[in-house]
Amino acid sequence: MHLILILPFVVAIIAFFMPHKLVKEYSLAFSGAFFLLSLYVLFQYNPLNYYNFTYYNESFLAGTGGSLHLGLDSIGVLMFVLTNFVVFYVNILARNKSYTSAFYGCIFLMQFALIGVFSSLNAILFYFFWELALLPVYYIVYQWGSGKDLNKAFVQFFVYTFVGSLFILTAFILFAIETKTTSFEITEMAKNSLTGPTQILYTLFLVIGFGVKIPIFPLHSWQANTYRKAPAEGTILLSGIMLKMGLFGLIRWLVPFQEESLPIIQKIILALAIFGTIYGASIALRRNDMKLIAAFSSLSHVGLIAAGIFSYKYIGFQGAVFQMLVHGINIVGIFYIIDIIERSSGTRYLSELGGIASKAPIFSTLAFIIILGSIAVPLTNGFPGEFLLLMSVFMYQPILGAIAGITIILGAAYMLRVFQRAFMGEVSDHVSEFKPVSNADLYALGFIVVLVFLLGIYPQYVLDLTANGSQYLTNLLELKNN
Amino acid sequence: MLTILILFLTGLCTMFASFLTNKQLPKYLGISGILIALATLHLRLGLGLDFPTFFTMFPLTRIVSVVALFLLLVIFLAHRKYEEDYDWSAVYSLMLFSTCGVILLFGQRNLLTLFLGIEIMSIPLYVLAASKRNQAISLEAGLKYFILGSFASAFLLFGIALVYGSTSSFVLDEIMSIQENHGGQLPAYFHVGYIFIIVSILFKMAVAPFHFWSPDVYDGSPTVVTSFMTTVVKLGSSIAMYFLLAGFFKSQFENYCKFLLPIIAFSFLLGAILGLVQNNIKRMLAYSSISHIAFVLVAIILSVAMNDQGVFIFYLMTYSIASLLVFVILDYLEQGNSIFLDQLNGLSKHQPILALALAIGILSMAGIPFTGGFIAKYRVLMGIYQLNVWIFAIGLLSSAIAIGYYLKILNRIFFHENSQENVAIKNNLFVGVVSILALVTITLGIFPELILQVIHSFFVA
Amino acid sequence: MNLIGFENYLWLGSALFCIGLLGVLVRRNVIILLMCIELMLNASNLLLVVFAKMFGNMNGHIFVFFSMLVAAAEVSVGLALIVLIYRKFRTIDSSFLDKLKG
Amino acid sequence: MILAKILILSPIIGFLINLIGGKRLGKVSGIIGTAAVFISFICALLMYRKVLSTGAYDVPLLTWMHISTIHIGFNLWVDELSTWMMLIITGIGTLIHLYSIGYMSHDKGIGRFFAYLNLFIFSMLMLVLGGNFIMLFIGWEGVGLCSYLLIGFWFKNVEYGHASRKAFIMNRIGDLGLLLGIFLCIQTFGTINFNEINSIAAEDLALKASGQLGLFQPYIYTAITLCLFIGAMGKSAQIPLYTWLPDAMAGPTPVSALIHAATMVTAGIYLVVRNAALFELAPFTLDFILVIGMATSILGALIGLFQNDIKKVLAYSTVSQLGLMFVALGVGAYTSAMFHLTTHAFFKALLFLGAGSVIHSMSGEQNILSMGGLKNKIKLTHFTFAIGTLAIIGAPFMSGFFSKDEILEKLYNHSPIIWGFALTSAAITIIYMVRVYTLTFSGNFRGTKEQEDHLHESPSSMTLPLIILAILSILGGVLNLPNLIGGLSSQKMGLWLSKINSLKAIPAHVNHLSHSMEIMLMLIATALVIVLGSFSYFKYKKQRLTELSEPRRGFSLWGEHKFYVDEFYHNIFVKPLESLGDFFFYYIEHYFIQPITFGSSRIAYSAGQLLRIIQNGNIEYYLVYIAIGAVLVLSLSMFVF
Repeated sequence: MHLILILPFVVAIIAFFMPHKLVKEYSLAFSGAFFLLSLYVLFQYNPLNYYNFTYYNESFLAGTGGSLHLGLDSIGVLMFVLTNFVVFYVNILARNKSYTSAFYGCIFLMQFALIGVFSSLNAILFYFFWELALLPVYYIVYQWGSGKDLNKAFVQFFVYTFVGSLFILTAFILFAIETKTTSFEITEMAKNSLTGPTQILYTLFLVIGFGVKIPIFPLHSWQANTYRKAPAEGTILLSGIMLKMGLFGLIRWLVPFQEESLPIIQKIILALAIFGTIYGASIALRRNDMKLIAAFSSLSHVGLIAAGIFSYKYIGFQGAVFQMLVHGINIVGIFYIIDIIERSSGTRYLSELGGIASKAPIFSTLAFIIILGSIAVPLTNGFPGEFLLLMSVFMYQPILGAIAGITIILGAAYMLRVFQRAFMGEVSDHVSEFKPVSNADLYALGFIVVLVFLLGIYPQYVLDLTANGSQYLTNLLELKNN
Repeated sequence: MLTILILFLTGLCTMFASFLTNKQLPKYLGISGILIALATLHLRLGLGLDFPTFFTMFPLTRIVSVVALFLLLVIFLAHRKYEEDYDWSAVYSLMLFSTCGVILLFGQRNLLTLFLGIEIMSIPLYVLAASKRNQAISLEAGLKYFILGSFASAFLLFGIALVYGSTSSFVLDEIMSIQENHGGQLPAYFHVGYIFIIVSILFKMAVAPFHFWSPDVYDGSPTVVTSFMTTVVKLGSSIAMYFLLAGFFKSQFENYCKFLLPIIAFSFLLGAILGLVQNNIKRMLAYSSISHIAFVLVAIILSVAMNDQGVFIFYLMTYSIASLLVFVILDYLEQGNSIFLDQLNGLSKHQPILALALAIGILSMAGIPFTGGFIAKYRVLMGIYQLNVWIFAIGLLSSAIAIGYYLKILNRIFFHENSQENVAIKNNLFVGVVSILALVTITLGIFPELILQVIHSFFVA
Repeated sequence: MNLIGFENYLWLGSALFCIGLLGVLVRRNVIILLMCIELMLNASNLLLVVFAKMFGNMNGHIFVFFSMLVAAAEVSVGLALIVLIYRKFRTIDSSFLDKLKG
Repeated sequence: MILAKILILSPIIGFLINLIGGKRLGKVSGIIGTAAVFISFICALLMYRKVLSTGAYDVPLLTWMHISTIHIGFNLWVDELSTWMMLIITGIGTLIHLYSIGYMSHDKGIGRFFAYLNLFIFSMLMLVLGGNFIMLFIGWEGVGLCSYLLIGFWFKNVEYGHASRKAFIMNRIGDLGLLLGIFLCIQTFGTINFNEINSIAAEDLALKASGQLGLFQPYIYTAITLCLFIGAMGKSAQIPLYTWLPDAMAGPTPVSALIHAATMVTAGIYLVVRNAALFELAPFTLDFILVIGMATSILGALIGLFQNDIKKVLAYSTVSQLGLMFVALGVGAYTSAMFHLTTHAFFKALLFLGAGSVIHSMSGEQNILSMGGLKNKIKLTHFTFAIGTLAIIGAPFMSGFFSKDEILEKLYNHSPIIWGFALTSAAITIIYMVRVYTLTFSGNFRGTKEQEDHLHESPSSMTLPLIILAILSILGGVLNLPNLIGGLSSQKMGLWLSKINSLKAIPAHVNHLSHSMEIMLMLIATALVIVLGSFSYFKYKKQRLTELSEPRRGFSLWGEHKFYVDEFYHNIFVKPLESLGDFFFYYIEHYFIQPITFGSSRIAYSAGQLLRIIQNGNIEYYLVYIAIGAVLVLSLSMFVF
């Protein structure tokens, strides 16, 4: 495992010092290789034993309770694959632009950190990678970002996420001290758990800390500003995989340590998350900037995922993990589409778009299918996850389930609006000189489309994979509840 | 003691070397002196010059003096050339003298040593602060530092007198034993005495509300001097504080926390908030050093509480290295005697290595993981949580606010358009030293134990 | 000397210290400031000597030598600074030294 | 087994070929599409024979997912009901595909068109063949998607785009209801397989019949069935979710015929019949359905009375006919509803295709005011359209006559008042259908000159389906003749359908109507047809364009504006929602979310500015501060010690 972890780091270091001409192909090749490697790892994964590919070395971060303790559980391995997938796509997308080698270096550094996040079995190590993952994306977003008062948004994003991570750190410290746990190994931590007010604090801190990244409803202020200003690659990285860090964090570091599931907190968070779903969706109804719509749509999607996690049900976890994967794939697709449109028509504002379908039929078809995926039409990958999530919320509390269900209506509304405004209708003058979409882009989108159908028609493969993870969590909760 | 002696002699030599024609000679003399001193530390040469009731080479002493000498060495190596009439030889020798005082503090066993150490440390600093004779602000800084400093040392002396008056001894251990055996019948002015002593040391550490001199002095004095102040001098005063708390006042420890904690909280917030509004980076860092020194103070308390010097030594080490890194680079970039935010604009464009090193230094100060600063801060916070939750919260808050201004700097470095003419790096030695410092910072962040182990194995065990 | 009793010496010393302190706080002329600080130092010295006599050990006396030494050094440095300041600003009124602030 | 697979796969293959082939295929795509559906039709026939001989059977395809206990698989459940629906879908589907070859021949996107049609057939088959709710839901959303695609087929037109989006979103509302119903089923029964659910329900029915209290509380069934019915409302265009259907006429006419008349909109009926046992357990829901259905039926008919767009009229008549079917379901006359569904599929498809043919020959004109006197120009179309009209108004011995009559009978059996209402809607239907017919075909031509010159009969590929459908609309009644004509065994379809699990459970309604009474009812209906038919025929025969197009007043004006329901919805639901979004974006985001970050930073900053004053650079102040600090610390310590 440590080799898998260290590989991107090495690549990153090399990429930093590469001439700008070569670096593009170099990084594309390597990210592709990593993607294949990750698939290989996925197939090597053995669901029978919980953590695979474990590695332990205590000299790392010694003296802080930290250690280099790596390992992938079934949820982690999925996220690991997703990471490589997203990075691969970022590289594909970056082909069309001229970036310095620092950019690619950052991307691989980020990949390194993300893999660390998803594979670290030690709280401090997790925090370490968590912060490390943020730095490159700050750099990418604001080095190559655009738009006015970029710096303001940068400061907001940085400070906000940093404060969020401080909350996480606090939670860990609190846990360690209150439970007299000497080590931060997850295996040790899972043994003993908090009770009473301290647990409420722990939960709140983690929810705030991860909630900033997810983002759960009131904590999302950075999201729209950042997405709007970031380059497409940055946005893809943020929405495709960084959001998943937060959700993954909840699953990995919050759920197992719950002594008794907290009714009040749980209800509040669920309510917030679901409100966020509706909130994001209803905002997305009328916006003009495609990126903004995508941002708020992902706010609403992840809200639903968070709600699913906090319903503390097997199906909830299953759905959440599945949806994390799927949302990762689809949102990449959507931002990819937005970027193509922006590149070939020079705008991403719906008011200036229209009639792309008659200019680029194949592209439009692919785009439409990906949009279908994101509005959870059956037989596309969006459906199983949302089905499970909604069901689990519904089982937890029918009214909330019904309210959450509204999102499938609103989702359809705004997504189809986007499609109609951008692709249908008369050809607008921005679109009239629509540059033809390159084959490579079409293939890239095509692959996503294949995934959309594959996961939609046969989700069971993934669900089987994550079954033991979710089962483990459920058992833990039941075990602790009685 | 031998180390001090060597440094003193080196100081003399460098001072007289200024009469010679060779301009570089004093520097080399100074460097070689420091190296010899390190060598004596390495070879454990004592020559029986240790006086148990005055000065002893504790392991702690050895470690911190190695660190201090290393820092001094870096300062000597990496400073920028100032204009012609700047008397470097004097500066070198004064720094060496002041370092003698610092090392004297490292090994103190006795209030006399404390007093002498403080004074030997400070008096050269007054001169150093004013060493840019033709610059108004430099002189002003010198005078301010002088008056306030001597005011503080008057307090120190008075305090010592009172303590002596109540215990009839200057030796820390004796005073401690007296206090423990019959603390009851000690006269009231004993307490007044040691409050005065503490206050004066707090002044030297520049803990709020005794910090007022530090922003002005840091700002006014030449950057090379500032870098010396924030690193070596801070080490000295903090260690003095540690000895006071650990040795002198051990038995009354809890009571001390009671009135030290408010002070700490105050400096946390003040340092963070006031730093936020600065445009002058030296000032900003002065304020940041206030909140950092508050962290150090907490670390000291913790170390005393849990008999483990590791925490605060580590903090001091990481902080002083990081700030030295930053100041050395600022010294290189500054124009005139002070450096403002917009002078950093677009640094990453034309001097990537420097920018990266500076960023690492800043990040370490901010306490971002993979830099030493994180580990240090994290350990301290972990401790404070057990000590007092509110201080813990305030500490977190302060570091959250402080991010704001560290970020300003990073922001300038990376995301602003280059506004000034590019200063190409001529000095390879400089770059080398800077990158070494950066590497050290990162190593501290990833393998925290490593460096201390190395020092320990070379100079102590 | 014993006729007078140590307490009185203590009071004297403290009084001197306080006078010096007040002087420092109220005056603006830098030289006066310096003198007041000297006064504070000497008050402490006096106390030290008194205590030394009281306990009958030499530590206090030795300390006083050292502190006088230090005080002398300080004064010399201080006066040098003041001279420089005067050359630059043509005044030694401390309230004019407020370039550095904020 | 294999038959079912072919049946499902052949449309999807056709879809793929047409999608990938796209423009390259040109006309050929039409052939391919038709062939694909025709193959399915053959399979359907064969499966019908199989079912006839061996009874219902299950075709598992693959596992979709299994959540801890619940196993959800793609499995097709082939029984009497599904074969029946299959036959209708594929049969009429084939005809309409055939028709479309001619109709769409001038369109560039013909390949796309047939691709969508095939996809629709596929989804519809999924819907009716699905052995569990998920399969049904997949088909359910699939057909919704296809109708979205086909309504917005001419995507250049923004209006059409709006119509299609409206259709999809309204369906989505229904789908949400269905989804919640599914969740409830899982929660209650722990399964979503129709057979298991039906058997549980049957058991419960038996228990309740025998006076014991059943397995589950009634309110559970009510909740489930209400949720399911909301789904049905969405698909089958019942109040309040009916407004999308008339707008859906934006799509090409064959689409209207296939999706919005014959097949998709009847999915709601299918859903109810499929779970009849559940509905039987929830009397409240049945009454609810009855009311809704009746209201829809009358409202649709009323609006239809005042429309001038030929397709709009047909659309509203569809709405009202569906309402009628739901009324039948409401009184538990499931087979009658299915019967009317079937005949309605025949004649409504016929009418739409006829209308299409008219529009085709009128080169795109849809307003009946500018038609007239076409009976001599396009004879065949006129003839078939007339048959369709007769069938829908229920002229004696047409298919519509029998099916409608059976329903009316059952209603009368239930309560005469309801019968009265139903009769009213039937009466209005007669009036406006005859009106349409008359205005279109008789009288003299009111269109422009070039339209008149351009008039021509449609190609044979279009007329052939018309003829076939016409025959079906005439003879459709044979499927399920009332007892008093064909004797007991004559209700073939009723007997056939009553074999399915959901209906098996339900005790047969005893028919206490005497034969004379039945004859009475038939006569009344017939009389109604003759009187009102001739009335509206002669009313509209002689009218000139001027008096037709004079502005309406009062009630009829309301009718022309569809009673302003669309505007109502827009102001009550759409606008508030959108403005809510704006409110969130411009206010909550701006004044609540952003301040969380920027506001706090501003606070810190201003605090800094404040504290800055202290550091005024003046030594004596500093000295004072330090002295004060020392004193503070001293006093603090005095407290301590």
